[in-house]
Amino acid sequence: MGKILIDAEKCKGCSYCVLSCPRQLIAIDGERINMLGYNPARFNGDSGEKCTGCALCAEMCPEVVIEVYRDKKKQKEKGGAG
Amino acid sequence: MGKILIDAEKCKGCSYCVLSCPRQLIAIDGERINMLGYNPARFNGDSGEKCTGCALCAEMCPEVVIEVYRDKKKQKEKGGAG
Amino acid sequence: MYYDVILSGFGGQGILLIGDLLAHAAMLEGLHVTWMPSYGVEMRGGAANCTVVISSEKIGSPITDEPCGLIAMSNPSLLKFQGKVKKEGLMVVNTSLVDSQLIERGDLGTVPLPANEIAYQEVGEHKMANIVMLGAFLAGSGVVSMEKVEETVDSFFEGGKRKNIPLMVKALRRGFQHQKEGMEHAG
Amino acid sequence: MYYDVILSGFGGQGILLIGDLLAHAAMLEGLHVTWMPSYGVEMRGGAANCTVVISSEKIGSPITDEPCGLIAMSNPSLLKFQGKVKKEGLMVVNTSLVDSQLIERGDLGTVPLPANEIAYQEVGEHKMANIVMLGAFLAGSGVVSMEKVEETVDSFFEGGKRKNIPLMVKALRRGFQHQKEGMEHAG
Amino acid sequence: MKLQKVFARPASLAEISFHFCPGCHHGIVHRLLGEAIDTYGIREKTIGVPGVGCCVFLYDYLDIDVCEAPHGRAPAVATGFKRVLPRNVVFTYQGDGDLGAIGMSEVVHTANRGENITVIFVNNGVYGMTGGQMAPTTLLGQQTTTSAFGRDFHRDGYPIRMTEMLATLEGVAFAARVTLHNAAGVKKARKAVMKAFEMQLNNMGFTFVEFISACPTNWRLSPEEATARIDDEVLPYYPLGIYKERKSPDYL
Amino acid sequence: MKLQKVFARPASLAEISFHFCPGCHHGIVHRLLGEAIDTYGIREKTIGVPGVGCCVFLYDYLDIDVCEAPHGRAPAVATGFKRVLPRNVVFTYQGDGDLGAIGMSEVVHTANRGENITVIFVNNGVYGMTGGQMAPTTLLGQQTTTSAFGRDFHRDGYPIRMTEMLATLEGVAFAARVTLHNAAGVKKARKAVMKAFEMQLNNMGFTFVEFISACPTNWRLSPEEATARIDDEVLPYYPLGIYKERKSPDYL
Amino acid sequence: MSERQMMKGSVALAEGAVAAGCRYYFGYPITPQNDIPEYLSVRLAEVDGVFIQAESEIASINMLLGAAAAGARAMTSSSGPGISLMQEGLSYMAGSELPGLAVNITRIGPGLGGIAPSQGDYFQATRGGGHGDYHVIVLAPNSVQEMYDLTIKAFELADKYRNPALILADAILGQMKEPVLLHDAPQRVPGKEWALKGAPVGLPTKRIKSLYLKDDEMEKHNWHLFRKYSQMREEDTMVEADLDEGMEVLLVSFGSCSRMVQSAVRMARDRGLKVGYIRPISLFPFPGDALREASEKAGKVLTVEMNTGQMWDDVRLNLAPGCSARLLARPGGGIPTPGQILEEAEKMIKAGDEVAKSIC
Amino acid sequence: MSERQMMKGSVALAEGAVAAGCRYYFGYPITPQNDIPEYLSVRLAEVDGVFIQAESEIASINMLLGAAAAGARAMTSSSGPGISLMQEGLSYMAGSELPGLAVNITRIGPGLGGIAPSQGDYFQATRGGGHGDYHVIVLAPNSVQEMYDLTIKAFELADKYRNPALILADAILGQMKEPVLLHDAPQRVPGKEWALKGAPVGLPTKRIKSLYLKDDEMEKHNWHLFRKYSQMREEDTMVEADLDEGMEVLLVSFGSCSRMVQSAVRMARDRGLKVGYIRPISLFPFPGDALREASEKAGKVLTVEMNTGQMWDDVRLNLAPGCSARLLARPGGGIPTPGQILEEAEKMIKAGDEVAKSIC
Ligand SMILES: Cc1ncc(C[n+]2csc(CCOP(=O)(O)OP(=O)(O)O)c2C)c(N)n1
Ligand SMILES: Cc1ncc(C[n+]2csc(CCOP(=O)(O)OP(=O)(O)O)c2C)c(N)n1
Ligand code: SF4
Ligand code: SF4
Ligand code: SF4
Ligand code: SF4
Ligand code: SF4
Ligand code: SF4
Ligand SMILES: [Mg+2]
Ligand SMILES: [Mg+2]
Repeated sequence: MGKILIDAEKCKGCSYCVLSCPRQLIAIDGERINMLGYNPARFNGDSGEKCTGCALCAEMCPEVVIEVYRDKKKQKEKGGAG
Repeated sequence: MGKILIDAEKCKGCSYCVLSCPRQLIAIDGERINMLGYNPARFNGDSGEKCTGCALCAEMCPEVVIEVYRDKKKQKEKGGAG
Repeated sequence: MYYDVILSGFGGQGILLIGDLLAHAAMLEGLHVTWMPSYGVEMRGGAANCTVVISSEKIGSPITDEPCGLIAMSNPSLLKFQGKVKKEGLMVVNTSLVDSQLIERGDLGTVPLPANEIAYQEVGEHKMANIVMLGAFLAGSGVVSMEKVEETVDSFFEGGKRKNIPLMVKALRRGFQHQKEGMEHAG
Repeated sequence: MYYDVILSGFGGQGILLIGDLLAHAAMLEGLHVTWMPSYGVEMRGGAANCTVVISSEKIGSPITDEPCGLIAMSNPSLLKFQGKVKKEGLMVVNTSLVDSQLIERGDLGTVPLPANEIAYQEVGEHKMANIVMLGAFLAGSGVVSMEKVEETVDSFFEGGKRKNIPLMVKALRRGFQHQKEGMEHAG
Repeated sequence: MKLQKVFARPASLAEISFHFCPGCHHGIVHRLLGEAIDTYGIREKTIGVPGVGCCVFLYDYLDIDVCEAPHGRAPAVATGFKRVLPRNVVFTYQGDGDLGAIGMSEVVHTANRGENITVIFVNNGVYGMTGGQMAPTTLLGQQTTTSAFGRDFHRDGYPIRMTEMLATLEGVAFAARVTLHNAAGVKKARKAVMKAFEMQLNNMGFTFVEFISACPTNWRLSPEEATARIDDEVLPYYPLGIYKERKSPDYL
Repeated sequence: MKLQKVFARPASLAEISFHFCPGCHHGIVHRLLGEAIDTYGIREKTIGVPGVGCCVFLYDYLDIDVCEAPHGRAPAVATGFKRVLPRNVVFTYQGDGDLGAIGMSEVVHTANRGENITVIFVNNGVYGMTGGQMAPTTLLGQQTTTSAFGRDFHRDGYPIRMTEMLATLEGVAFAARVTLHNAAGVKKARKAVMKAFEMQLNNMGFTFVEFISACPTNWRLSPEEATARIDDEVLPYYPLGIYKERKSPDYL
Repeated sequence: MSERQMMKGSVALAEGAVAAGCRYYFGYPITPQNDIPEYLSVRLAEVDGVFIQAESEIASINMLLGAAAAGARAMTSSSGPGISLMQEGLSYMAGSELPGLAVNITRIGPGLGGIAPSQGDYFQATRGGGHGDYHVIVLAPNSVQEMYDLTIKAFELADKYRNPALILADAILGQMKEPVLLHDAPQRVPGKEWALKGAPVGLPTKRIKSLYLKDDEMEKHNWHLFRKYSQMREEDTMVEADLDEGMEVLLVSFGSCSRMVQSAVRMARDRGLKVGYIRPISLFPFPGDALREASEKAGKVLTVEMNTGQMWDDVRLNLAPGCSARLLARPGGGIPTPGQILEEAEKMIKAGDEVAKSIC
Repeated sequence: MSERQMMKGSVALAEGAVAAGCRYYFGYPITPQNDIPEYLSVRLAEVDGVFIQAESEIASINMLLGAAAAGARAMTSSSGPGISLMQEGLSYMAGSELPGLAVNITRIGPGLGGIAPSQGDYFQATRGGGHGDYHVIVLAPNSVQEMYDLTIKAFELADKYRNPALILADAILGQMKEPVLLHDAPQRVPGKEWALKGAPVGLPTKRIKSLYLKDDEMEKHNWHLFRKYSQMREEDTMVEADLDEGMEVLLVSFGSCSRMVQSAVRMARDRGLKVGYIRPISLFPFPGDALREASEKAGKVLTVEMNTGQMWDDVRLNLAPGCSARLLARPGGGIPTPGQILEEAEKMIKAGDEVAKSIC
């Protein structure tokens, strides 16, 4: 019902998104080093339907590099900036 | 039982002593002008026995120009600087 | 034409006001003029004095070491300034408040003026002593005409204070007259 | 004798430390020496570099526009400094982190040194890449003797950090040897 | 299933990377400001006055008019703006060194004047930008580069609770402390920012939001450890909540 | 009947007349300080740090070591003294302009540090020395030379209650507001001064006494009218009392 | 308004500000300049302006910074110690290129000093008492009329150069009354496209700042400021001169002190002495060329100051080669009397040509 | 202690303070001088001293004032904007005749500027950025060793004259490391009978103040201070010179900039050019006599500064008559390279004798 896009090149690997996702759909990618010199976060939820689009990860991202997409009908519940 | 001495030459005539004496023993001397250019306060209690030496007048004197004398036996009640 | 005068006394005697009136009148005469109060310390009370310089030319220094005239309304001010007055200058002393024995300068055209008594008895308002002094000064110095000063008094005050104008004019004139008489007497 | 070298890379790579060790060793050699870090902006992260000047005479400028040597441990630092190195100067480049294709100066005695691999594989500790680089620089420049640097390493660290000394000496020597070999190879 | 974008960078937040360290909460505060500006549609009339600290580059990130203030003086600068442009929205953005130490007098008096501005106060318990020295808000016992043996009240005094202190002043319309270390906290923080701007738009007077924030770099902790420290050590001393609100729509 | 002197000038108060205006309460504060110094026998180790205001000539009146401080900075200067001479008694003496306006930061931080000094704060609601301008403590509606139409909170903010605000700080050991406009008030004021000095002697930390005082000259009232105004207008806004006391011997 | 009025210097200055379109005052009381805020607290209300009594001089200067950045003509005023506290803010204003007016009705320093007239703040005013390479435009009136006129001028120059300006005067000029002619037509405040007022849709947002971190940016910025100061020196020095054909000595002084010098000049000429007089009105930019020319003609220069010798530096830096120079200095509230000045001038006329750098 | 140690300039300065018996530090963080407080926060604890991180620079300088008045050797340190905020306090200290040390590890100004090396605070330091007639003793090290030595010297001079002293250095000197030789014997702090410590029974109580209100008192006090400054000029100027027989140009510079000049001198001599070099170490008192003599020999003088020309005033005020002078200035973090300096020096050697006051 939802998904997120992480701009991995601008991610600083702080792991706040990892910590805040209630479904554990995000992980730090230890293999990759981005232009800024950090191991970026990676969204692991693409395959399944697990991501609710709750945007808790995005709320916590200090670099504001997570975009959240959600099923249209659920959208109204969400306040904030969308 | 008590009396006060006012150093009238240094008095500024503010009348605080006048206002604070419970026995109305002090007055501003409208006739006299002292060196500083003020009408000083005058103690009117010398004749009688009215002054209790309570020192309320002295407490209030901003110029610290009132000395208070009191009957010895009453002295202990008084705190302060004596 | 150049004239400078020190006006001095206690705070509250209206010294600065008569300096102001004098300066204003000089301006109305079309003369150059400066009015300079003493810059006191940052505290209350004490002495008050000001210097007025009047000239037909542009004025340099607004203060003076050797004034042509002195108006003295207290003992300390007399003591402080009488030694400085120019030879044969003018000294107007309010003997209601100043000890006549302190007057030492014999060379000056000094008229002892009991300004408080004059104000009280002849003008009917003891607060006008300063104006009496100014009137006397005008008579003695001739630096500004009586008319201009009266004109000034009339234009200077607004509102409620205007009711005192007639008394002020009276005070000015009484002072003027006393001085004139005193000088004739002395002359 | 005069030698100046710029050591540069990312913050956290131990650039300032190897500059410090080099400067310290030069002092122990009885030489004049200055160590000058770059004064960064008031913020975190980013580049780190320092300049070490070693001389038998009193040193004037502690910074340099045209260094005799360069130690480069990141792409940006190579790009920033390689153009400045003196003709026929020395350049030690950590090719584990720097793109070899960026090396443009053919006139320099440059040995591409995979310092991270050397540190990991030959020293057994990947954090020693900076020390490997220093060893290589010593071999290339000859500006301070290996003994003095080893002496420095021994006197520099206190407490818990002393346990790394043997590894450091090993790293120094491995770097030294690689550079020597590389240069012979090239020569 | 048609997915729609429900969360993205606010329009008034420029498309460049912050200079902040990994895990620094300053980024979240910037975003919340961008959201509030977008929500109220006030980009055209908002003026930001950052203090000096890690927030000093605010002008690079928020696409609004920005004026630099000397360290600690942002509330005075903002006062100058607001008195000239009473219909604009003016906010300051200050660290705990900036606001709680050198800028104490300015913020107290601006609050007391009831100046109709919003003060954004980022309390990370250290002087971030200058390398982690002790701040007025540093906790007792906390080690910093100038309190190597831990903050000691005999020498260094006590951590100041700015929100509580300012809330005692008549001029303050709104004073709240929020946190950024978890998503629930961030949501409340957003509401506080919105409220403060709304009250400014309604001319209600001085509004103040304190953000409990992490400075992982100078705490010498990973972002994850920093998050834990906020729960364990920081919040017990700095309780969250609204300390003053002139009218009280219950929203937190 | 043998009469004995029961009240006289304290020994540490010099035998010269104050420069204060008639009815100014600064004189009473000076006397109370002299009494406290005499009572505790600490003339030899007391250092006074007056701010700038009508109290600036403290050095002429109290026979103790005195150091002038720049306007508002007495608490910082006193801190310097106290850190060098921890066994001496150090007090500042400040007006409401000095302490509440320009010196806000210094007094808040000195209090917050729990600096073991005593601050004597004379609140007369105006800038006395400079001619009666509005002070941070001026009451709403009060006319001064810079608030000719009366203090208006939209422009000028609210009167600050310093004692209440400082009492919120952990570092403060004692904070009290007393008055001088009647003899009962003066007696309580004396006790507060004694208490503050005693606590300093016992190393209990920052002690603060605020004195509600009259400035008849700049209030443009006679001393008698000024006395009445304190009862009618000043005390309702500035309630008397002990706002903080680390241990609580009930003495007021 | 077109009649002469007796007016205090401080009030004339305040009226000048109002005439210049200044509608914002931020300040903290200090003697001897309280007439300015006291007067403006009422006067600004009449013209819908804003008067704020700030909590300190630091707040004052930074409120001024904000108001200036918002595009308003605004001012503050203080005296010695308060002006010292404004140095950081003035440096920021110069660095951020913000116009605005600060008035210093000086006291005696250093420290708390006293409130008598003094010129001890000349260095602070002209050298920039704050940090960094900058200058403040400094104008020094010597009459009540100039307190009015130069205040208007200061606002104009501040806007022309986007640089703070300062009026340097003292207790004499602040407290004395003289007849003043007020202008009939109040000034139009220029539009300031650089000011921050919020950015209308479609227009870029703006920044006002003094922080430049990238390589060379700050050096460029410093040279940019330097060029402005050079331009000021070329276009906007102000000087009053009263030179005498064949003058034997040139008297230099500024501000209230020049009034004593003017009296001395009159006395000297009455005695048949040939003396010239020159008065820098703009202390920064300093009218060096005018001084150089005048000093060339006179050969001898007597500087008179109410301090221990501060403008003295600028005078010596701008003398024609070979001139001899002397300083008559009276600090700490001492006022050189016309008699004293005359005496020194006579001494110089009699003396030889040697460079006499002595301080009397 | 008698071995050479590699040490940062800021740390050497801090060690110098400790060696001088300074046991009290009051300061507020600011880049690029944070090494000083950070180091002293630990070091002073070792010697039973007191380190206080003040809430501001204003509090710092006033804590210093109090500690100095209590008779202690004490210090503060900061950079540009913070030093600007201390100007009122420094003026009070000078006015109250209190010794103490302030350190300025400069940034670029005006405003927030940047933290690269710069010498833009020369005017502020040497002219007294605060109000009134006063000066601060200013010493300008150019090596890490001098960061140590001159700090000790600054405390000595401050006590000798009862006047605040200032060390003027920059990011280069603060951050660089060089070998330093620390003194073996720490200094004895002199007794100060004027200090306030409470008055023992029988002895009169004391006052420390700068307020003088009675007639003439303040003028007398100002002349008293002036005499101290004159005495400093006579007894305590410090200068380093490396003159060359028959030199054709004299290079003048101070602080870190002089290191570049030293390199240029070496380069020039390598090329057979005859150049001299002189470095004022005490910026106030300025070593005018030494400069005059040296400039007389050289005839041409090239001043090199990392600002737009500030010491340039003092140089021109102290040249031998007829010298030609030129300024090589780089403000805003620009550092004149030895090559640039050499080029300018060569130009001057080739040029004629005309006074070339141009700024390059
Ligand atoms: C007058 C002045 N003093 C000191 C500084 C140095 N300085 C810059 S930022 C800062 C403190 C930063 O701490 P804080 O305000 O808590 O912000 P943070 O970086 O932690 O977000 C200091 C002391 C300065 N720029 N100006
Ligand atoms: C830096 C500075 N700013 C301003 C002043 C002027 N000044 C002297 S005393 C004073 C205020 C006096 O008021 P307060 O502190 O309330 O004392 P009071 O005279 O009323 O007892 C002011 C503003 C100063 N001396 N120094
Ligand atoms: S939107 Fe919610 S569920 Fe989806 S990744 Fe983010 S936190 Fe996890
Ligand atoms: S929160 Fe943002 S910056 Fe941090 S790891 Fe996740 S995507 Fe990266
Ligand atoms: S001591 Fe008491 S009774 Fe006697 S005069 Fe004074 S107030 Fe009155
Ligand atoms: S209280 Fe003191 S000063 Fe006032 S009238 Fe009485 S004696 Fe005089
Ligand atoms: S230093 Fe601290 S506050 Fe500054 S950017 Fe880094 S984490 Fe954030
Ligand atoms: S002005 Fe006010 S505070 Fe000052 S002495 Fe007079 S009455 Fe007291
Ligand atoms: Mg912080
Ligand atoms: Mg007051």
